[in-house]
Amino acid sequence: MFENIWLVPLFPFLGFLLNGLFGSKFSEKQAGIVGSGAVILSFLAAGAISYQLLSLPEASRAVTQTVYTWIETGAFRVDLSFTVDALSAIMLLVVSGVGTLIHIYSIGYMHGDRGFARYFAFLNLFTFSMLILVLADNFLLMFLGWEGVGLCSYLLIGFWYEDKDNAFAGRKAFVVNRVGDFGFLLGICLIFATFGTLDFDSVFASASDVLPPETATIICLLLFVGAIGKSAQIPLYVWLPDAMAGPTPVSALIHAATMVTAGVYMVARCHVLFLLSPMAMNVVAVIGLFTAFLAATIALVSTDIKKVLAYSTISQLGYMFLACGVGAFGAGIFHLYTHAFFKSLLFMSAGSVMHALQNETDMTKMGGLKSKLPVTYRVFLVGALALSGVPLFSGFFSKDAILWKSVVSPLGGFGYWVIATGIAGLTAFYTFRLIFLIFFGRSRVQKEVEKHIHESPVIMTAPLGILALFSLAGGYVGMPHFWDKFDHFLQPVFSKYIENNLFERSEQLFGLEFGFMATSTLVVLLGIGCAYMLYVVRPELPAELSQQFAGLHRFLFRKWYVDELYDATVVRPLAVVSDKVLWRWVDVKIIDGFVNKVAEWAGRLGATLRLMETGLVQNYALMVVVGAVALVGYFLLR
Amino acid sequence: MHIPLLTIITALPTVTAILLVFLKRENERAIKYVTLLMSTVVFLASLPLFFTFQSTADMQFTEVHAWIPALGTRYHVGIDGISLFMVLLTTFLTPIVVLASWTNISRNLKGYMISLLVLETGILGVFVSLDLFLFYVFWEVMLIPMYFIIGIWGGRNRIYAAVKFFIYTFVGSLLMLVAILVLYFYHGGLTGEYTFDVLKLQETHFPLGYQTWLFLAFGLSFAIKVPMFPFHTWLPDAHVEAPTGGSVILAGVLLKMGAYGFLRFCLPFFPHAVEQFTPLILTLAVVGIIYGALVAMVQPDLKKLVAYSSVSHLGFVILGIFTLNNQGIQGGLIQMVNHGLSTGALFLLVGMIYERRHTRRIADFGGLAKQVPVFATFFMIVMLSSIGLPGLNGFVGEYLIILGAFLEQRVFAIFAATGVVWTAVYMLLMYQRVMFGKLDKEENKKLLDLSPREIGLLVPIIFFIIFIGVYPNAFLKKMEPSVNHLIEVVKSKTLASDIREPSLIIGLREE
Amino acid sequence: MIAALFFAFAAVAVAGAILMVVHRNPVYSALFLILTLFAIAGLFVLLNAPFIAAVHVIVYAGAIMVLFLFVVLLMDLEEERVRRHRLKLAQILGIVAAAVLLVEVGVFLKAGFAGAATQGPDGSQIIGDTESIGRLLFTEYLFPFEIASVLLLSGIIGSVLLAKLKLRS
Amino acid sequence: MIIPISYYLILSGILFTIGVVGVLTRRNAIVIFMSIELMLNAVNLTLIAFSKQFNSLDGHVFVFFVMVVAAAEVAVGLALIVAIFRTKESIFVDDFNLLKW
Repeated sequence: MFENIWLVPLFPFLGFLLNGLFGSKFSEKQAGIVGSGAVILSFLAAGAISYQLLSLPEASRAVTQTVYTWIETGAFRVDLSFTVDALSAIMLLVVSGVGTLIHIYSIGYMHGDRGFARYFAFLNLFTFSMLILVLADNFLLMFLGWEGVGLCSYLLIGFWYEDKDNAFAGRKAFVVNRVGDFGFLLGICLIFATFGTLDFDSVFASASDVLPPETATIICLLLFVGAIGKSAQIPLYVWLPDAMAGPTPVSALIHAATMVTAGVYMVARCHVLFLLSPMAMNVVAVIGLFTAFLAATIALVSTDIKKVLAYSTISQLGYMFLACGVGAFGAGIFHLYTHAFFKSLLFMSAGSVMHALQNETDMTKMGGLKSKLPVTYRVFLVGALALSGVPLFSGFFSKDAILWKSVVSPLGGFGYWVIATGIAGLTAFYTFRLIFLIFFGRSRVQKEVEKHIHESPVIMTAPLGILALFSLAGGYVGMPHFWDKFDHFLQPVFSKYIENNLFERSEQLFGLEFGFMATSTLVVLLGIGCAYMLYVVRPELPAELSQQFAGLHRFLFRKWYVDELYDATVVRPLAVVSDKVLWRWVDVKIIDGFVNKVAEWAGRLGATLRLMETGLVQNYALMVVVGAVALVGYFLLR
Repeated sequence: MHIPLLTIITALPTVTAILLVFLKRENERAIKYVTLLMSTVVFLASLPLFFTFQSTADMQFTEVHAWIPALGTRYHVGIDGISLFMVLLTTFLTPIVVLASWTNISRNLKGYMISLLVLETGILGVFVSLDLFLFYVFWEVMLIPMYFIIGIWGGRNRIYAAVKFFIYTFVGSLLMLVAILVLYFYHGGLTGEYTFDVLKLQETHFPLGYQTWLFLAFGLSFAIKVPMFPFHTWLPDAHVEAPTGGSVILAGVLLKMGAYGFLRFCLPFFPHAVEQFTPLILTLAVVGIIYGALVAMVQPDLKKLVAYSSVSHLGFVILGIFTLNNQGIQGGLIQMVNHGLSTGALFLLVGMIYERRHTRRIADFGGLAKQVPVFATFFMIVMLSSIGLPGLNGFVGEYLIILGAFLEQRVFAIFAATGVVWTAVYMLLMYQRVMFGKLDKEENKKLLDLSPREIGLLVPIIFFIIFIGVYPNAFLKKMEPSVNHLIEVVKSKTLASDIREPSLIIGLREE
Repeated sequence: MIAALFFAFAAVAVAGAILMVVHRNPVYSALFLILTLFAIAGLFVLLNAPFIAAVHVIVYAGAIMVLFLFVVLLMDLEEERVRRHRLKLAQILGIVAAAVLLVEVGVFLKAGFAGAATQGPDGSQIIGDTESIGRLLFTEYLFPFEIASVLLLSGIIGSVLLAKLKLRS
Repeated sequence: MIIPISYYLILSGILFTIGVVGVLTRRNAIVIFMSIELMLNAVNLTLIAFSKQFNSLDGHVFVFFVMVVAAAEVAVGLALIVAIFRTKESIFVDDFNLLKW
């Protein structure tokens, strides 16, 4: 199967071509089958490859396949080649697996939409790009996938392009991502300038020998700029909440489970470089932590169901970066893996709620839906418990792994743990705020909408059920000490090129770990309790509180005024400078003005000289004579 | 038997033009079909150039005939990896332009087609000439039909634009003529052989003082043609006023002549001057990249926007060329082809919408994606190519250029790399305002989607946009030996320290 | 003797020329010009060019100037009035320029002849009589001679055509 | 006494200058024309003088041709003047500025 790695991305690409070229002639059913079928085939291929990978000895679990040489000129050579190791295998399975479920769910969700085939074409193109990103064996090919997913994100956010806001959100996502890509691109250049190659294997193998620490820091920071853009970290996170304008399955697939985690994947992939630069690691950890905090605070007050989930995603991505930043790449990937399940579950159940309420996203217009949407309620609850990190759900294990490693790592510290645990409390609070506002209390649904409330069809609930199962049980592969399969599986990847003994000590501290775990669990339960108090027991209290702390509330509600800040400092000045200064002044007035002035003066000179042409023959004769005089004079005086 | 392929493809358009003279002006159908047929034949005739081109640095398909022996000028043509793709791009775009002018030339179609064909000869001649005199002749020949195309078939302000275009270019080319003569006499005085042959002149070492001035004279001419900031202001006017076909040829091929001139003449002739001026030119290139993009961002007119985007893209080309390393120049060459394809296609698309709607103001559109989805799709692909999305052609060129610059001068690479952001900003903004949103203007609700003819002329371009993005090596491999040879020549001449004294030349003294 | 003749002819030529230019009546101008032409013919004789002198008198004084007089009389012109266009400045400038030109030529000549002999090379002074010039014209200069006849022919045709032209007023 | 050639040349220069003055100052086209003839004659004088100086007959032939041209020129020129006079009723050159711009 290893010589057929290329099949994995090929299937979605074929699906894209079919739906893209002939979609207008397909019925919904055909388009849906083509779209979903392509991803299922891809999932099966990925499964087969991963299974085969397991059969190899641990040390040699990395296979590379080169398809052809993409760009080659001079010393620069980039192949179109794929590599599968434990890390990419996990990513492959997550992408194609969750992707499959979301494709199937979409058949129900997008039913009746005008652009049904277009939707599936884009979704397939996304899957293709994401698989390329994950499979890439060099930085440039990864960048191809990286940009490809960005494009699909743009296309899908603006899928309902007739609404201006959607189109704007799509553009914002693309442009902000491009800012990140700017860094990524330069990082790639610097890597080539340093190593003379872009192949992962060659770069990582020689990194610890040839890479000076300062260069390592610069490379890592540049790469991390790319990750910041893609994974919506401070200061480039602003696009993700707006990206919720896209169809909900898109939010689940792209903006929760897969694309936004590409940054984490990239940092994990480049762990060799990052480990060589403690400073870059610190930057990653601090930015991750701060982002997690900021996003969680905003999620506390937002009333839009999808926005809350979006901020929660940003916050969870922050956790993942925190893990990477303290050197616990395995934990980061583990959280990525569990997060993919429970967050896409949450998004899609939110989609199910919206589906029932005619695309209402405002939580103030929901409530009491528990009995009307029983299946959705249950799976939502599972997702919420997993997200909050309630013990025995998948999120618990991954979050706990991060919390624990952030305190024991030499790169981490107790401060990290405190803040991260606090954020866990906030997470629990806003997650259950969601649950209580949507499913509990009395109904605030508008009358005419209320009549049509109905549970979603099986084609939507079935994927939800499967995801719920994984959210519930998916974490057990990473149970610390008892059944630590996940970390074990990834271990060869993270110790292949560089010795990573940051956590040797922590293996012995079982008791301490349990203590920290218990504490964080208490904090989580406290958060849930608060939410219960505020939104079930005394539902009038939140309004009072928000009035009491009006300034703080507004500050959070307006998302720390970051959008406004960018608008005032970057967007607007740029537009004004470009328009008023560069174009109308420099271009038109100065440069072109100069050109036209030259032409004008030439014209004036001509008009003046024209006066010499009197038409009188004697004047011409006089000029001849004067000319002769001058000529003779010149030769005389020379 | 030796077939004079280059002469055939260069002369055939003009022969066709002469043929057209004998057709009745009213017989537009015949005129169109003859032009289309013959320009396609020229393209097909140029394909063997690609397939039988050997990947070496030598000039190939050369032909040498005596022309004016007394002056030492010869009819010497030939191509290497640098000019090969310029020739192909020209022959490829011309039939497309003919097809694009199928319905939108309302008066004197015959004259238009004749101008177009003569223009093709002029451009091809510029790219294949290996004799400076011949080169200069073609350089001027191409100016005249372009002047007519803008001045006769252009928009409202066409005379101003045409004259501006002509004078701008002419100022540059006169300086170049003087420089050519200096080269000629210097070389003649040095070796006793008075010749305009590029390959022979290339062997000569010029003293530094000369190089500076000659470089400036050549460089100004090419900089205007490219156009480099701040010599670009003729471009928006010319583009806005020119008919669609004119814009496509102008953007697609004509602008490349400047960059080509830098590669073919400035670099190998005046390496010391190049060394001396590189910081300045790189700065101008980067300024052009950013400036062009920012100004494009605020343009209310689609064609102007694309015109300014050309300034930005060609900044990349110049940046690549003056990195003087393999990746940079290769990237620059590929980017020249890319720009020809993507900007050419953008002008075609703008022309199509203009033909339907008779406006190019962005504000007059909105929500078109719903009404004309096929158009929107093509527009999207072309736009993405222009943005430099990996997997499409634009990325290959841009990335190689940035990489090349990064290996030489990091600062320039960093500023140039911001171009990826700016391009996305203005292109997406334009796309959003034209295609997305509500379809709220009555006139736009009656728009027809692309006709089979229009799709047919876009598909070949799209094919190459994707092909170059996915498998650029097919092109890069053909260019590489010539590029390496060029770099070698420049480097070896720069290292050679014996710059001969300038006293050998008559009538021209050092400052 | 020759010197006296030279100065006499020269004086007459210059005086005639000046009077021709300044006289208001074109008839007088023409007559003074004829006088000048005769004086020049005399100079030609002094310069060993009897043939040219004769042709000069016949063609210029005889034919050309008669033509002039005919035209002047034909038109019956009044004398020049005050100029309609203010060309005083141009006139003065013209005179000044002409004077400067004369001075320049003088200086030029002086410089040119400063070291040169005032006399031609020794040996027999050739005489431009009818025979020698005729020989030259019909041998070495045969082709230009024939062309000259074509020129005269075209001159005749041209003037006849102009004279017969129906002009719109 | 033998007259030096320079005397002839100076005389020729004087006559030529007078002719120039005539061309530049008079307004009657016929008189201008006559002045031109004077200039031609001045040149003829030079040619003959040089001919003597260099002991060659070529100058004589040249003068002969100048006369031929002058004759033709006068014929056509006068015809033109007459034609102009017939249309414009004037032969004063400052009445004609058809060449203006």
